[in-house]
Amino acid sequence: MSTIIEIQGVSKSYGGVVANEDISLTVEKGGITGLIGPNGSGKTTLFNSVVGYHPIDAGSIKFEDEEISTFPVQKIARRGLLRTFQQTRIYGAMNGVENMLISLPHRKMKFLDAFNRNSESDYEKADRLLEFVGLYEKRFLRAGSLSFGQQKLLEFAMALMNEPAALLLDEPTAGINPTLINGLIDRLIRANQEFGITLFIIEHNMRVIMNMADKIYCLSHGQMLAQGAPDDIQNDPRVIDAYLGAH
Amino acid sequence: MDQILINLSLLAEFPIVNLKIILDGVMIGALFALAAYGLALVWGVMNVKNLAQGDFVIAGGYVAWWMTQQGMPPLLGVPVAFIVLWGLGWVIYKTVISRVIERDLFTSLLATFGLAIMMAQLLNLMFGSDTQSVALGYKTLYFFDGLIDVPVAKLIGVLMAATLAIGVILFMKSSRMGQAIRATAQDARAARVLGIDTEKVYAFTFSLNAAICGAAGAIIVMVWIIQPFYGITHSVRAFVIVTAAGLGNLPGVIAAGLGIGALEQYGAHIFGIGYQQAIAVLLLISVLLYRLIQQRRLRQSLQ
Amino acid sequence: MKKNTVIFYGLILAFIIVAPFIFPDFRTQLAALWLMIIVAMTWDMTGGQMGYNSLGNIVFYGTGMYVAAVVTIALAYDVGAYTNAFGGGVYKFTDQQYFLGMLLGILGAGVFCSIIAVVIGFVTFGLRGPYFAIGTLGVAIAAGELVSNWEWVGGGQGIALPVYPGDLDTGKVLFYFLFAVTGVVLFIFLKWLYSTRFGAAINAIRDDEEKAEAMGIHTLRYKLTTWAMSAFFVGVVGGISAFQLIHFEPLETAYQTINLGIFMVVCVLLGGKGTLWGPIIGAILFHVFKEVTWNYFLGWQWVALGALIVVTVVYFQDGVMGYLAHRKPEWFGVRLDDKKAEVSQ
Amino acid sequence: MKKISALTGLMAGACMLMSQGSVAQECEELILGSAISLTGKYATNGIHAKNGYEFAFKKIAEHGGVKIGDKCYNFKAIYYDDESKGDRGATLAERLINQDKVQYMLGPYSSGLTKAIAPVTEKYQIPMVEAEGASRSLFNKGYKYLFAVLSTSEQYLASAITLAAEKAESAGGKASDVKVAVAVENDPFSLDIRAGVLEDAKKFGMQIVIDEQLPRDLSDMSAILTKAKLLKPDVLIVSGHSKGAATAVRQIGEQNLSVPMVAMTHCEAADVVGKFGAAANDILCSTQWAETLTYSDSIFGTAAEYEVEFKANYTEYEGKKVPYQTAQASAAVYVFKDAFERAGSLDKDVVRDAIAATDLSTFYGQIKFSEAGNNIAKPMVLRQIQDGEYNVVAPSAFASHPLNWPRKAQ
Repeated sequence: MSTIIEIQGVSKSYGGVVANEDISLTVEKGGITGLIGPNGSGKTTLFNSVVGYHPIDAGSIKFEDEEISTFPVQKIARRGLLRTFQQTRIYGAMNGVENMLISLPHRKMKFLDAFNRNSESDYEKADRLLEFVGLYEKRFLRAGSLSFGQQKLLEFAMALMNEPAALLLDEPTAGINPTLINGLIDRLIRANQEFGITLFIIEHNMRVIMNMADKIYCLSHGQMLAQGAPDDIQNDPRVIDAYLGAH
Repeated sequence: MDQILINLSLLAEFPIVNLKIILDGVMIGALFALAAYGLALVWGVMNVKNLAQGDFVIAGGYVAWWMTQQGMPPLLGVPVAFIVLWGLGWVIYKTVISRVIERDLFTSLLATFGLAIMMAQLLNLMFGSDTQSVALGYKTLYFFDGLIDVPVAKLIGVLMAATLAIGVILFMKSSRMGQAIRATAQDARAARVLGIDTEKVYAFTFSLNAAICGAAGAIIVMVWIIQPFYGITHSVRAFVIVTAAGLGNLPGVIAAGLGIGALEQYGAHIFGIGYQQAIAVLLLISVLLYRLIQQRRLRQSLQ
Repeated sequence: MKKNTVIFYGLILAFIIVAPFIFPDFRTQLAALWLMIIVAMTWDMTGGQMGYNSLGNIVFYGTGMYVAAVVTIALAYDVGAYTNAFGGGVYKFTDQQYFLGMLLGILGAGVFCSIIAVVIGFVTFGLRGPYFAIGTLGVAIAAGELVSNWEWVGGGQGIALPVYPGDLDTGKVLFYFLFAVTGVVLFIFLKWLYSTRFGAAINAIRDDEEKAEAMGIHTLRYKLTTWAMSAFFVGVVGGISAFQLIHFEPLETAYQTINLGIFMVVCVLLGGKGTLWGPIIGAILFHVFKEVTWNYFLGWQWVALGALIVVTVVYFQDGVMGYLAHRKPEWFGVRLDDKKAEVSQ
Repeated sequence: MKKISALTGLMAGACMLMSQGSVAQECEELILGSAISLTGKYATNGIHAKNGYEFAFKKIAEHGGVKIGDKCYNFKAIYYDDESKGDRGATLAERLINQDKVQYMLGPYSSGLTKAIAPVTEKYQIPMVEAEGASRSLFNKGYKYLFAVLSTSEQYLASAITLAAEKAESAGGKASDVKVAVAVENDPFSLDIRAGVLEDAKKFGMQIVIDEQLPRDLSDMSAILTKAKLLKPDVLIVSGHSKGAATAVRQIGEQNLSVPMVAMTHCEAADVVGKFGAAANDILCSTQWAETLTYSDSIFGTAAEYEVEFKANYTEYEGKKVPYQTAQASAAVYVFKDAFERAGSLDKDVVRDAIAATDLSTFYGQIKFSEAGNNIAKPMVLRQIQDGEYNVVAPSAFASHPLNWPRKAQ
């Protein structure tokens, strides 16, 4: 498998506080890569650096062999690198279907296509994906009236609608009813396998990430602590230390 | 074009004129800075962008002017305008501003725009559309063959502006209310949790802003002229200064105020005073642009 | 349902066509009402549908007026000499020059304003929220000041167009229908536009621009296109106004920032932001309010107007349509069964 | 003392009203229309003009009204507020004509507004006698229904240039050595004044050293005055309505600027003497009319009597000068009365022809219209502020006092 995201020596500090220091990692195309670490270890900062929410102090970030560390958010998104948020961001005033239709992959359309109405196949695709995440029944409700977990699922469906090459998920299971988590894991894996979307996931829940990822990176205090296959990480004393020590 | 070159060559030929321009600009800029400081205060503390700022200034000017019409000493107009505008600010806060604080920002912008229209028109109905001014009758000091003139009235105005500014700064630093205001500006919700009555803080801040503007207006009527419809120009200037200096940065506001005063005077000298207002708004746009480019570098937008 | 819609629009269209003949004395005012409706609808394109509250759209109105005037004059004479000769000399225009000038001038105004919108927008759309409002307000004020210092187009003297060559009544009917046709075309255009993906995209920008960016929507392109389309129509009505007013000057008539420039915003707020009918209803209400106060509160009308703005903004910000949407959500196709859905879950 | 005279004036007025009352009641109403600035930047002067109209209506009613054939009429006006805005003025003119069916119009205030309204009245062929629009660009369009009782604006300050040339020559210099500085507002009226000044200066071959335009919301012109200090012009021309006059007088005083001749408009309206006292000394002010002039007519009496009576009716003018804007507004109404009576008809076209043939002596001066509609019979007057008094110094036929020249910094 080839590398899709390549992070080389990235550092980022906020007014003296070092959030990321000399981080290097790679995300393999078509795989599921995990990013773990205790609270405040710099995971979300790294995500934000990748998708363009702030400039980095040093290092390089490459997506499909293109340097993206100076690009603004939308330019990166148009390359097919998408993210979801820890706090969901959906269009609360619109219903589920409308949310889905807005998420059509604009990067694959010509600008003039915007002056068309959505085609039958667009609607079908929206319905199919809503069905996929289990929101088909609620597709005509105002998205803002959905529960937090449902909103997260909707956001995930929207991301799939966008047909990204790679998807960065920031704690997809946080705030979700534990009974639904297995279903979500299943869907994430299916998304990866059926749609061929590379996943790069921040996750707190060790059990979840160990079940999915084929490679895991662990951050602590802004530095790369460990990396490897799930089993290696699980048994790495430094990781266990970091998690216990941080609490 | 020729005219511009001639004006530039005048500056080179008589270097002392530069001093005069800067001096004039700084004296006027001090008054701009006062109104701008009030704006920075309400903007920072309650996130209200007050477009009626200039109209508070003009209203203060009319209070002072009216007092002298009644035979009272002109300098008394400054404290009286301060008090009267305090009351007006409080009334406006209770009736309008308190209802737009939590709303989106455009709401406060438009609501205060409506207020600005109303105030200008009421002043027009009350005092007429003529330009008014108060002559203090003080001497003017002359330097360098009379090329530089410093009217004592302007000096007094600048001194009063400085006194007021220092007073406000000390108040914000040391008094309980000042601390409450600063706490609210940082995080209104946290301040509320800590038992600060933010509603009271807001009312106080907005009244204080109106009062500062009123005092500035009372000074302006002694050194310049006022007219009911001049408010918008003062508002634009206040926005230029605050946008340039950023919020909660009092030395910055003062510096920007003085600088913009001087820049406007230079612009008036070089391009002609017909472009004065155009220069003020072009400065605003340039400042926004500069901030925008700054933000771009941070991969952010200006909001 | 379908049939009712057809009848509804048919009746409205019929009224639009016969109105100037039923109320011949009110033709000019009806034209003014159309102007208000059109600028309100165009303002809503960016302000209501896209969430970019511009206080500077008047810049397109003023520029439209000047473009129309300059094009018409330039077809027959040297513009500089024409404006310069305000102190002497009488310029005549043939019918052909007048009507050709009108056609090219009005269309040219629209096209030119679209271009201007793209150029200005390139800069101002980097600004968000109140900064955008203040920035555009600055642009409008600056434009008026600069034009008023530009002698080639007459500077502070303003500029005068030839008077309509035909007889008076046909002239008034002509101007009424120029506005009305523009308005109807704009309505149909917007009804279509808001039903496309484009409409959904600009709504997305309004609701959460960061999310839209994160989903890869080329936001700047949408913003520029929306503003350019809005500017086209404002420019066109500016051009029509120029011919209707004959003589106009830069600061009070063309770039009337705190007049029409703010009225259009108030109309939209009054009627309801981000709806198709809101700006129209708002413009009608506003126009009636304005005419009534201008008639009965002589001297106080601006106070009343300021009060209307404050009250609308503070107490009635969702406007008529927002109020209805709140009271009768089913009229707007919103599913009411939220509660039921949650219970059944 | 003042109180008593005002009281007797009032009583006299009341008696007159009572004695005329019975006659007045039999008269029918004759409606004139006017869009006038009651709000906005021209509001003060708009109200001056409106008062002038109203005062004239009253005086004419007292003198038996307008007699057309064997009927008598009293003037009554429908006013709308144009907010000092051209497009509003044009709309209101249409409304007056279409909805209120007004057949005769009185003018608005300012050249700009008149410019906006004139195309409308022309379109509908409604005669308009205006008293406040002086721009000569109003009178080169071939308008047939527009008449102005006042002198056109390029004459306002052009006489100051002639005066400067005379003074330069009498002092042994040449007229072409005179340096002129011009600072006028960027509006039709003031730009016209500038055109007149530049034209005359060119005739004498004078050098224009400063030629700048003032912004509409002027409050500081020190940049221009500083330039004047460096370039030392012999004449400084300022025109920018009241705010221009107030700002100029204040800052000329502050900056201690000594230019031998300073001429401006709107000194009276800005009350520069009352506000700035000695700083206003020796400034030249142009005026359409002065109460010291020797004009008179049968309705208003002499210019001085007009002043006294007007003040008795409008007590808010107590202690001030009656502005010429008021006097010329009254004169415009007088022109209508005269024309109606000569026409002997209410037909607007007959009345229009009668207006065109006007040759009338009034308290405001002689009124006779050119083909183009402007008054060519009345000269502009230049007054100088001498120790707080406005004294006529030019043209020489009217001069009551000699010119103080050169002006010293006060």
